[in-house]
Amino acid sequence: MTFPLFPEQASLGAREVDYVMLWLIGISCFFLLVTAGPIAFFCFRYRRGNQVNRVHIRKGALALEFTWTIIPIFVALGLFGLGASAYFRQRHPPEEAMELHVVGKQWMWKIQHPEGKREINELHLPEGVAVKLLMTSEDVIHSFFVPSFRVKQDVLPGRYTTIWMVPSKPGSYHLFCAEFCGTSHSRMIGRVTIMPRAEYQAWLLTGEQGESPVAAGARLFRELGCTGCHVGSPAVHAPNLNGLFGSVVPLEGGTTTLADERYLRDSIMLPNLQIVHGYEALMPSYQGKVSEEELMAVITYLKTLGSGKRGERIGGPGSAGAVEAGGEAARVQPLHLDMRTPAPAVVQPDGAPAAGGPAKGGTPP
Amino acid sequence: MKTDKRASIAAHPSVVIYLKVWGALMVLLLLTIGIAHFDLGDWSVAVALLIAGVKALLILLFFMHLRYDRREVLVFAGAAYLWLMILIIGTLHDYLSRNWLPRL
Amino acid sequence: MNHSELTQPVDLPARENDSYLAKHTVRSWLLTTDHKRIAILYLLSILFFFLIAAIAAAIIRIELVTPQEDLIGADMYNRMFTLHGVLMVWFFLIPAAPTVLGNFILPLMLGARDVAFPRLNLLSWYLFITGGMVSLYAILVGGVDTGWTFYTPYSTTFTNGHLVTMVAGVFIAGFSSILSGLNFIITTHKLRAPGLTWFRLPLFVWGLYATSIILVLATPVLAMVLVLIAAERLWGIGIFDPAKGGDPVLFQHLFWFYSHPAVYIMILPGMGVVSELIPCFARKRIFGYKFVAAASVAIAVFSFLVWGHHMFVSSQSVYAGFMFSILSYMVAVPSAIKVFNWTATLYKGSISFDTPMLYALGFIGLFTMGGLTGLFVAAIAVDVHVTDTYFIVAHFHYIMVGGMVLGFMGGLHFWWPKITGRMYPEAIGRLAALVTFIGFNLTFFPQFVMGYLGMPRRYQVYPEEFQFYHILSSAGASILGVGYLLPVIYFIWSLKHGPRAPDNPWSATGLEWTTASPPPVHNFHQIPVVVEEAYQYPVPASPPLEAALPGKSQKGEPL
Amino acid sequence: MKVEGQPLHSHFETLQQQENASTLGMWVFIATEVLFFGVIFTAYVYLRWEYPAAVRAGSLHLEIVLGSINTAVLLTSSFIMATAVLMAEAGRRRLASLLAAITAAMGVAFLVIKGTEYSMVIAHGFFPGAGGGPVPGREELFFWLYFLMTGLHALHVFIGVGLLSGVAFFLRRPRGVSVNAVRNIGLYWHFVDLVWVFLFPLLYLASHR
Repeated sequence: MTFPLFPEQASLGAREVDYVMLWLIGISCFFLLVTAGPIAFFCFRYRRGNQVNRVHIRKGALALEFTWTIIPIFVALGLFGLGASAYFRQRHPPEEAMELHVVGKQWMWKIQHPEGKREINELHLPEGVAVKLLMTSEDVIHSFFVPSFRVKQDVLPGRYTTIWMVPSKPGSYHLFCAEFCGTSHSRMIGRVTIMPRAEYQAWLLTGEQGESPVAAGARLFRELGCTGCHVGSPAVHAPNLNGLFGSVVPLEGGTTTLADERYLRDSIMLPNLQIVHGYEALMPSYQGKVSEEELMAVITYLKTLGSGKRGERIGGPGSAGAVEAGGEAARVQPLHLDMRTPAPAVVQPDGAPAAGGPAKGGTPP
Repeated sequence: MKTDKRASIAAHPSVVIYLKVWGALMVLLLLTIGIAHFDLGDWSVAVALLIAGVKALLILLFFMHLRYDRREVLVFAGAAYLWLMILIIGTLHDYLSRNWLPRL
Repeated sequence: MNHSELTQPVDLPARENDSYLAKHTVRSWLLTTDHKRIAILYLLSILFFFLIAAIAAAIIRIELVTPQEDLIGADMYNRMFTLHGVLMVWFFLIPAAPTVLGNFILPLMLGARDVAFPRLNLLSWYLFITGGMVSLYAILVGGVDTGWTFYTPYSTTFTNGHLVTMVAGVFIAGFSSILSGLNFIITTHKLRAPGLTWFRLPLFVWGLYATSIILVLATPVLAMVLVLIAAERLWGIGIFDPAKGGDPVLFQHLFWFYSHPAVYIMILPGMGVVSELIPCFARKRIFGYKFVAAASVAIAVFSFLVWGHHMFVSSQSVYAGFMFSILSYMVAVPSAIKVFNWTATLYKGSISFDTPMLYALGFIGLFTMGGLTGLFVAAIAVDVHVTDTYFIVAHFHYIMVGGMVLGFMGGLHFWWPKITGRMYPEAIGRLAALVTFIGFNLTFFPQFVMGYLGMPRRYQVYPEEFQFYHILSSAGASILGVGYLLPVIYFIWSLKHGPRAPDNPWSATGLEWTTASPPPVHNFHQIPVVVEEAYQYPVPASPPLEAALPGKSQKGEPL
Repeated sequence: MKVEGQPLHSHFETLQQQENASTLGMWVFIATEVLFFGVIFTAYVYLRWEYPAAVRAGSLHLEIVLGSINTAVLLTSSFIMATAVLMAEAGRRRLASLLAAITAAMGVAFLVIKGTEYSMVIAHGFFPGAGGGPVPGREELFFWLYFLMTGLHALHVFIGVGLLSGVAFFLRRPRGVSVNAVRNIGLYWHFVDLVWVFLFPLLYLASHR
């Protein structure tokens, strides 16, 4: 019966977190030594009745107080730096990571692969491939937690949250729900299985082939009647959706917003919430007509629309040409392995949005 | 017992001062309503709160005797609004900085 | 009692009938405005709630011995840990030290006859009892299964528990905290004895003052958040419901704005007690008085800036995470300063290991462990891994049980002679302290290891590999249970059979030791005048003098 | 040692110390009220940041005229209350009682105007649960906040009116109420007015007319 102190390191990120953890354990042992040590010694040496020299001239102790205020401050800043830098890398998925969709529902995880395969409480991943999970919840707040990846992220209803990792060690690991979500919170668990890439490709072909999200998105795009207005019909005046994702959309009233997953979701479910500049509020709301999975499929399909160049809007009257996004998202080589240097896809934060007024919506971290 | 050095009875407001303060408050009220008719975009909130702040200060200093009371009362009153600012700014700075991440 | 009886000085201090415990009519207890009697009323009521919450903890620990569900059902398990959380936080940890030790000792330490607003003090107790009864009713008719944090949207739309009744109970009890905090602030400002300037105040008073600042400024926010949850659950207003434009994270912001300062409400009085015990039992002046006092107030103020570290994984923005992480590290520095100053106080002291001193040393050890693991969870990368796991459960139990409960027990033992006029049995007291220390560590240290291995919080059914740690923890819990029971037994025993306590059994400094034990109804026959610094323990001149001191600590005559 | 209308409690040494203590205590209570209202203001700030359009649209439906009159009523009542406290301190208890009664009357006037305003807003169909407005939920949330904020404030005005009428009645009797209590109730009334000073622009003037 082995007693591991650390769970297995099944992803590249896990090593970094354990590195920070070791630093913290070291510094804590140092501080414990600096306090418990002297206390034990003083208690032994200066116990009452022990004949020992107790003459103590009370001189000012400002220097001592100063040292044990400044040193903890610097140690604290160092620890902050360690923790924050690892966290910052953890929250920046590379551009071309393989995107899976996760929907948390009361007491189960529904996962869909880009190739269409669906799983419940099971997650099969290829080894060495950067994977990004786009997650939402159908009811309460859950939290996607894989101890071996040292990764956890709350899954909120009505919003998209993402995590990413690079699985590195084949094997089978735990998947937990970490945010209390009701009666069977402790049964909302699953297995994450990491397989070598070849084995993963073979696994994809076994079992029933689900429709890939992009194909399902295209199908729904037609069935729900989106093509009626958005595909260049002269009769209806609707914004062009090519290259929409990632661009900055000018809104009614002079403000602009970033077209990310949340904007796409809000535009489908609550079209009158943010009306594009130069258009009327004609679009019907699809609230309740579209399930979370179908919504994710349509959004994935919308992302593939457009001429493949990000940040540049074609057409769309009155949008005064493409409003250049904060920074051009450079291309990145497909399978990025080394976590140490973040993928060049990392763009400086947009900072102030392109046009005046507060940019709202925008991608959740 | 602890002697209170600065008796608060010495500098005492009079009805005349109160009348002037009341007049100022009425003028500021009219100003607030007037300003609302112009569209200053995002600045309309800032201006409205500024005027409300001035009105609040007038009430606090004169009607609530802060100007004539001992310093510790001033600290207690100030602390309340400082903590309110901590609550509002602490919550808002999370919503403000949610869009600063580069696009996924 | 009318005024004439008070003003002329009472000449001969008749010991027996003069004590505040003299009258025993029901009316004298239930309508008392004497801060000492209200402290005892609070002591009995918090013990009652502590008992219920401890039973819930025992049931949870027994259930967790096996990885599958056998003792109680999943829903009952959720209600158990919610009950344990709500009752412990709002009906034991937050009220205990301020209202029991604070109410009794603060006026005595300040040389005052009572708190600033005695009737408000009694109202505070009645609000506490009413809130307690409403919460108890909510538990008896079915309880709540959302956890003590009431996270939305589960608490507002999906739970079928009696949330609104429980929230109403906590709402009422919140006002009891506000009134106590208000009372202590005004008493400290206005009712100090002549000559007792701010920097001559005992450090327990500083600790209470800092606690009262938090009590007064944080609890109203909790009250309003609870109103918002109840409103959302009853009328569906949608401020926390994403479908209607609300945001569950907004609830978490407002809830933790109160709940993090609340954990400092729990620990600051404990720190104050330790700052009293260490100098007394080491016979040495506190090291760096001004720094320890300033650290208390600094903790109180800083504690309001750091609440976001509870929400690193709740889709809070990355930059807000950085801001809260830095501020969380800064709030740890004053606590470190306090621990260093206690350590320095022991240097060249004459240390005797009476029961209060054992609890104080236990406090320093366990609070340092809890504080250091606080550094772990402030580093965002590690917190992402350990939040909502047993690492967090162990961290806050080290602070709450290792810190607050040990501090409270130390204070209770230290002032027991003053409160009841009786001495507790010393030998069994030390035994209980050791049993509590051992039981506590065996219960909660394995949870650190289990937490980092990934054992999630609030799980009734868990994977087999964690069972070993759960068995250790449950074994420790039973020892801890014994550690808690022993003091209750020998305190009750000491009421009848304990030896009579002299006015100053520990020959400690502080105005509370200058009056009789138990003190007369109006605390002091003449209001004392303070002329010197706090903790004037005489500097031991040279070794030969030490020899004259009797070995045992039971010194009758003051040093 | 009883001063006229001012019993000295047993544990205070001087009357001055007791008055300072109660004033300080009142200010601490006002601090808790500031934070109690602060939570709802934070919720308003959140809504205004996330959905400014809904707040602007909602604000257009409010009765700005009645709101302005109410603000004027409260500011004036604050002035009269301040004068009442002045008179009580100067010992002219009957005049102070009269002024306190006027303040209470203005408080009632405020509540009446607020009642008519509520009925008009509800008559226009903009009450919570009506689901009005282009975007389901957002504007309705504005109205929930509007009713919660002004409702909580109206409750405080109602309590204030009760206290003020009590003060007006007991000031007539020689040892009815201490000057200290009048000063504290004055502080409370000014605080209630202070909250409305912030409520009015944020709710009623959120959008330009």
